[in-house]
Amino acid sequence: MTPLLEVADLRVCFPVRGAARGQARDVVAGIGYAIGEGRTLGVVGESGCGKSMTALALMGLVPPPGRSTGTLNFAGHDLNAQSPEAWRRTRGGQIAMIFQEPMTALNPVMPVGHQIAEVMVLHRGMSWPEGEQHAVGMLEAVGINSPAERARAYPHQLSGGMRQRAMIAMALAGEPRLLIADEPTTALDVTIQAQIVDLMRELQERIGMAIQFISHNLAVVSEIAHDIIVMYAGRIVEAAPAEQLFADPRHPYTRGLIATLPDFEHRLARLPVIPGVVASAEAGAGGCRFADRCALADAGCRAAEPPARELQPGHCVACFKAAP
Amino acid sequence: MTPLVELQDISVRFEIGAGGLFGRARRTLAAAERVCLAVGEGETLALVGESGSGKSTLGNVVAGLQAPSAGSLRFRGRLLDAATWREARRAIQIVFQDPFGALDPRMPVSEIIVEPLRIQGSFSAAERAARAAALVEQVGLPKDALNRYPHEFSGGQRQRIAIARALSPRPALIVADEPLSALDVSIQSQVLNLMKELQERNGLAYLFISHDLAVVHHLVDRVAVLYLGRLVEVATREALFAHPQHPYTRALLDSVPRIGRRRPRGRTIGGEMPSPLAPPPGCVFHPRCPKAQARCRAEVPALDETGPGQRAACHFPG
Amino acid sequence: MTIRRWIAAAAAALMLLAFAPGTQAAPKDTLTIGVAQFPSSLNPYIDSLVVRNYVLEFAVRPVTAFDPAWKNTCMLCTEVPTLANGLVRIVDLPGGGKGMDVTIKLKPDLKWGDGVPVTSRDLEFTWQAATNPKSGFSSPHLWGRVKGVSIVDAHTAVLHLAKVQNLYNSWDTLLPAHIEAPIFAKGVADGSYIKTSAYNAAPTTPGLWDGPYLVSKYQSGVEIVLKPNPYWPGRKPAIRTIVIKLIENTAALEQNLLSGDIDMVAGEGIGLTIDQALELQKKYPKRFQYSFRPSLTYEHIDLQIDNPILKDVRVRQALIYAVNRKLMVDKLFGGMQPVADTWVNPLDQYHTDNVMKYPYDRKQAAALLKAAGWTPGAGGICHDAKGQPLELTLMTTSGNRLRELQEQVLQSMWKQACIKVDIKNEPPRTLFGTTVKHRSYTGMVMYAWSSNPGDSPRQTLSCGEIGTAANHWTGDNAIAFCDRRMDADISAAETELDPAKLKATWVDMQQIYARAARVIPLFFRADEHVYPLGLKGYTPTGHGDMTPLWAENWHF
Amino acid sequence: MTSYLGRRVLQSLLVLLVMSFVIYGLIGLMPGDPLDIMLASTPGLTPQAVARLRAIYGLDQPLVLRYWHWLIAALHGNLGYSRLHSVPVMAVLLPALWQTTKLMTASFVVSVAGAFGLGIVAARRPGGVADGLIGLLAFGGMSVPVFWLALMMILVFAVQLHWLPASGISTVGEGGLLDVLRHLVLPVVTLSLATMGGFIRYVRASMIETLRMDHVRTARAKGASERRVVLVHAFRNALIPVVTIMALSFGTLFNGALITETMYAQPGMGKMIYDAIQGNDFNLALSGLLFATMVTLLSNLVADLAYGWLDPRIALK
Repeated sequence: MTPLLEVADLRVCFPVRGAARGQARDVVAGIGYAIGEGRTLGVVGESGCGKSMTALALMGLVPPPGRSTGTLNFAGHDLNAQSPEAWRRTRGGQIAMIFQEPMTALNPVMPVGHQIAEVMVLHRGMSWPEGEQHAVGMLEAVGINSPAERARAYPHQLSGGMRQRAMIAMALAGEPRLLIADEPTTALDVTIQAQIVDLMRELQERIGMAIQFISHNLAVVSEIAHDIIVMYAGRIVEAAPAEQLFADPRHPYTRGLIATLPDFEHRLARLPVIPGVVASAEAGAGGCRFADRCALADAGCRAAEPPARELQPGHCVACFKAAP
Repeated sequence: MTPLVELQDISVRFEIGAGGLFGRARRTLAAAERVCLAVGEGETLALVGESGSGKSTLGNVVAGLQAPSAGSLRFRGRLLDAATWREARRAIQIVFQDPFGALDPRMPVSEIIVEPLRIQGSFSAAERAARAAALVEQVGLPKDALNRYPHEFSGGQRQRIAIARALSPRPALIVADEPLSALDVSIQSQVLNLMKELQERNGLAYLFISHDLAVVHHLVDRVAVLYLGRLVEVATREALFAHPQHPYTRALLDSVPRIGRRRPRGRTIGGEMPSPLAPPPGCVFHPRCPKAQARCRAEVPALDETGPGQRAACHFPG
Repeated sequence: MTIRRWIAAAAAALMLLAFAPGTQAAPKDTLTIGVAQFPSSLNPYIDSLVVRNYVLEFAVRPVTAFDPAWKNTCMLCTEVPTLANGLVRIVDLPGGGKGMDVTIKLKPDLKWGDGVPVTSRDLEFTWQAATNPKSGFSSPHLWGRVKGVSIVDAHTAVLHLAKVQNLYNSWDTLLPAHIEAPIFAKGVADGSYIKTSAYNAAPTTPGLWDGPYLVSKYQSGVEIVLKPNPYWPGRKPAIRTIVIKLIENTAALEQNLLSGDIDMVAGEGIGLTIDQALELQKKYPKRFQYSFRPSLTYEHIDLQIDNPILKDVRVRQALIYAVNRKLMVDKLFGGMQPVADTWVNPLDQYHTDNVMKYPYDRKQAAALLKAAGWTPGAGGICHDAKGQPLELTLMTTSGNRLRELQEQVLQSMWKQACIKVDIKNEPPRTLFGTTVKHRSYTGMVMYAWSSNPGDSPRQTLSCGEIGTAANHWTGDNAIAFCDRRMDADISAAETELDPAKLKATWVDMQQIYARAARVIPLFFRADEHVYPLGLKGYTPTGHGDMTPLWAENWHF
Repeated sequence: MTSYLGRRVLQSLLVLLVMSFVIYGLIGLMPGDPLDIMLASTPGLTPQAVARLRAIYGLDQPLVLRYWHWLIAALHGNLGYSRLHSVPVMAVLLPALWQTTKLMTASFVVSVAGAFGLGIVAARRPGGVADGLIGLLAFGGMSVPVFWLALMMILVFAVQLHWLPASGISTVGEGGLLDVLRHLVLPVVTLSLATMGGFIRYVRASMIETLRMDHVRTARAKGASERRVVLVHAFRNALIPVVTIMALSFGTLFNGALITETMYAQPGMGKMIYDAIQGNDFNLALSGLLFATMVTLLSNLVADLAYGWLDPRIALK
């Protein structure tokens, strides 16, 4: 069975300011992954690792002057090869996206219901009144009380949790086959975060869409993802089914990330740390981008970029030091 | 033993909608309501709660950045007033969440760090320079950091600068208002370790404001849980994490995502914190409380001892 | 794209407006005259601004006026009254002393614009109104001399003068009694007449006007339209419509002239400035007719007698010797404005050349200064024995480009003569409202005034006209000139009937004036007329009775 | 909302009252009194005549008393008599107001429309060719003196091309709508160009900022067309800060068209007030300034109302 989305050699690069023509900085440096129909892929990484840019590339929204190359095989055709008009039809329809900060991601001067209706007008051929009517139903479906009243409300009149629910309703309004959620719970309190994660799981079970769930928080991702990829400085360093990743992380970075998280069960005097600072995309040119922070790194790691190796079925690691 | 800082019946209220010449009706927002709390010498106390629960407001009160509307504040047993604050101000420093906004971009690090000393005025330039150099080393910044400017540093390093600045007047207490939440995961643990190390070396007390219970569990001695400006539970770390007495504390703990332990579905509390402009009557938590009964809607629960080192404001604790 | 469509539509609309039938093909029986000022009232007596007089001259006529040859002639009367023709008689007054009776014979076919004849009743009413202290008029003008009026018949009246005086044959415009008398009667008591006068309230009332034109449209601050008066008995005006249009900015005024929006610019100091007109003539010599006629407007510098430096006549004379006025006039005004020796214009019948003149002579200036104790010192500035520098302030109206130019020329000339001059200008309202009036200038102040031919210099040079706090600063003698002999001459100039003696008096006054050197005479301004090529019958006068008084002669 | 409006109107009236006193006092402090200019042109007045005239014009009373009389009369709808135009103030004020309203409204609409069009085009690609050209135009419009601009317009369109009349409000003997419009073109274009520059920069800056906002990205992510993103999602948000500036500048435009009005011989408020002050026409200057203040207050109110209407986050209470 072919997966719903298959990304191959995705590269997002930005021209370097003041540098010679043609010189560019890879924010996403040739990554590949796949998401199966109805599956949830967790994308984990720290700031600047390229996880958000990957999402924008999937939406065809890489901000200029950035460029995205590679193949984005979605439901049988390459998104990157399609016309701007086809891109427009894909966005919000086949692929929808929700963002980290629902306050700013919603149009502050438009009633929420109207914003949801817009998706249905754009993608489902509804008239505005029909759309507005359906929007109420959508709000109800994402667990908002008195949805008719909320549909007329402006974003600032809703609480943070409600806004993110509305955002989800808006994303689902186009009946997408893939939902990209970029740090959807980061701005929320833990109690609300739990509610939203529950909601997304529930909706996925009901509707069957695939989700690409992006977060810096491994713990949150662990609650929802079937498969996980870990990104560092524009590359995928490890990819595995969720249970396997947590049970047996192989990349030093993944291991470090898990180890540095404080744990309720075992309280340590000192947390293990990953030394150094988060690398930018151009770090360690030519070699492993994590080498500078890695305890295992040797000359070989700095000389060549480690290729991804499948150590076990479905478990790929890009590290010379990871034993098979 | 007298506590280092003691809050007695502290309330902070804001007047909303103050009009001008032809003003309109005012409304009162209670950011903190009759909070009693103490931080001991060298102790780490966490303030936790959802956003809007009043944790930062209380932190500001302790740091002297916000005058309480009612109640009193004691420092080493002495009532703090305008005169006594002068001394206490040196002893209580604050570190903010956003290491980007908190540092003056036009000042070199050497000046930023010793700014509290300069304001105090009792140190010579040479003394200040020596102190700056020592602090930079203590917080694990490279030596050459002194002559550089904040924008040249990463987020984690900036938070180290902010911590160094807080340390410069040798405080007894540092109010740390979400010091980690703007940092990358891998950097959080570095800063967390640093804070612990500094505490051991300098005998510091921390008032640690956070929404991250995992971090709180790692760092602190005692935890105070706030909901809608009210203290709902205060307990030692062991007691709180082992057997939370207030349903809100329990809900918070249940909501924390953990690796390797799928959170049981439906164990989260529903709803959201109501507006502090219109707090519910009785126990403010009752609209979201799974245990709520008629009494909770009518009667404000007192913060009573429920076990050794543990107090909870709930009619039906446990 | 929508935006582009909008831009295209806007451009199309603009084009449409641009090529819509315009007014280029205006028939030549319309004359649009641009002016840079606007009258605030058309009532002939409420105040007397040049531009008001200019407009009025199309529509109302004075009884007598000076013609372009500066000769007093009849406008409304049949014959200029003189002693010789018997229309003026010297009479004994009841209380002793001599008075004069002046008989005015109005032309019998004169009519107001509504067909009502102009009669001696109008004359009587005009005198009554003008001399009534409650009228609100700024001055009774020429009627102030009259103590009584006797009506002989409908067109003949005798004016009784309480004094013997030589200017008995100059008489002003008449007010229409049939329109203004009732309004006057109603409003005079509470001083509201100046507000209710038909000239203000309804200026297009035909009956107000007895000239060849009447006001057919009056839009304050915009324009005045004049149409021929159907009852005008004289020559029928060839130009059917005259528009007087206000364009305050003189640069814009010039552009309007070039674009054809206006046909000509009023020449009597209310249109272009002289340098603009000269420039225009240089650039477009064949496009318009030009005339630069020296006028009665006397540009001069008053000297502050209370300043210890200027108290010394030698210093004052040295100041005049030190400036090359001829050169200044040549450079700035193309030599069109004649250098003045006194306030009396060379075209005036009483003008004399036999006065003390101060031709440009730097040596003479230096000698006079030395005699007065001023010797050249540091920085090329003269100092007195105590080391005080010879430093004076020169003031004029700020914002007047020409005067500011004059100031700079004068300043540099004086500097060469070791006199330091500081320029300090004030806006007209401050300068005239306070500084000149209260004589609060410390050194020198440059401005201009004008008078009618034969007017005695009483206002500007007699002891009685010095403004003081006691008389609320009403005098116009801004240099505080007080000379017994001058005062005697002034009285004689007003009363002497013998032409030879009168002339001698005038010569004496001019000689005293020049000798005293209390004022630096600069030049007489020239009226700068720019008018259309085909316009004929247009004759600049140079005095206060301006070209429009003969507007019925204008034709293409 | 009604109570808000009522309160604002009450506030405005109070401001007007205070302003009237301040303006009256300031005019009273100016050198020279209202008669001086008249007297300067009428030599040979006796002290008695001056005193008489002062009494007729009411200038013999103290300033505060004069103000009181004026206020009472003004409250009865009588703004007094214009000395400069020799008619009641209203008879001068209303035509000037009408003229100014015509000119201001037309140029305001043109400059606002132009600024939105050009500002948005420029903001679409900051740093692009269109942005550069539009920036140049905006900068030019702001830095070129209006006086010079007006003169150049006359020179080109009236003197050289003979397309449009150089001045005035209508041709004598015509005065049809087309004629009036023709006379409006140059002043409107001049004034529009002068004000548009600033507007363009505001619109551009606001639009660039809005286009960077998260919700614009959301709109794109929804699959809205670029046109819809710009004109529906970004536009209204970009409008919020701009509309205040524009509404406020309408007030200043109203008073500040003096140069344009003078250059094109348009008898509007700016010129009327200027002449009145220069000519010591107390009543007219005062009334004119008060009207101008009123327009400013009104545009302030409109700005706030527009703000509240555009931005649902602002509650007008």
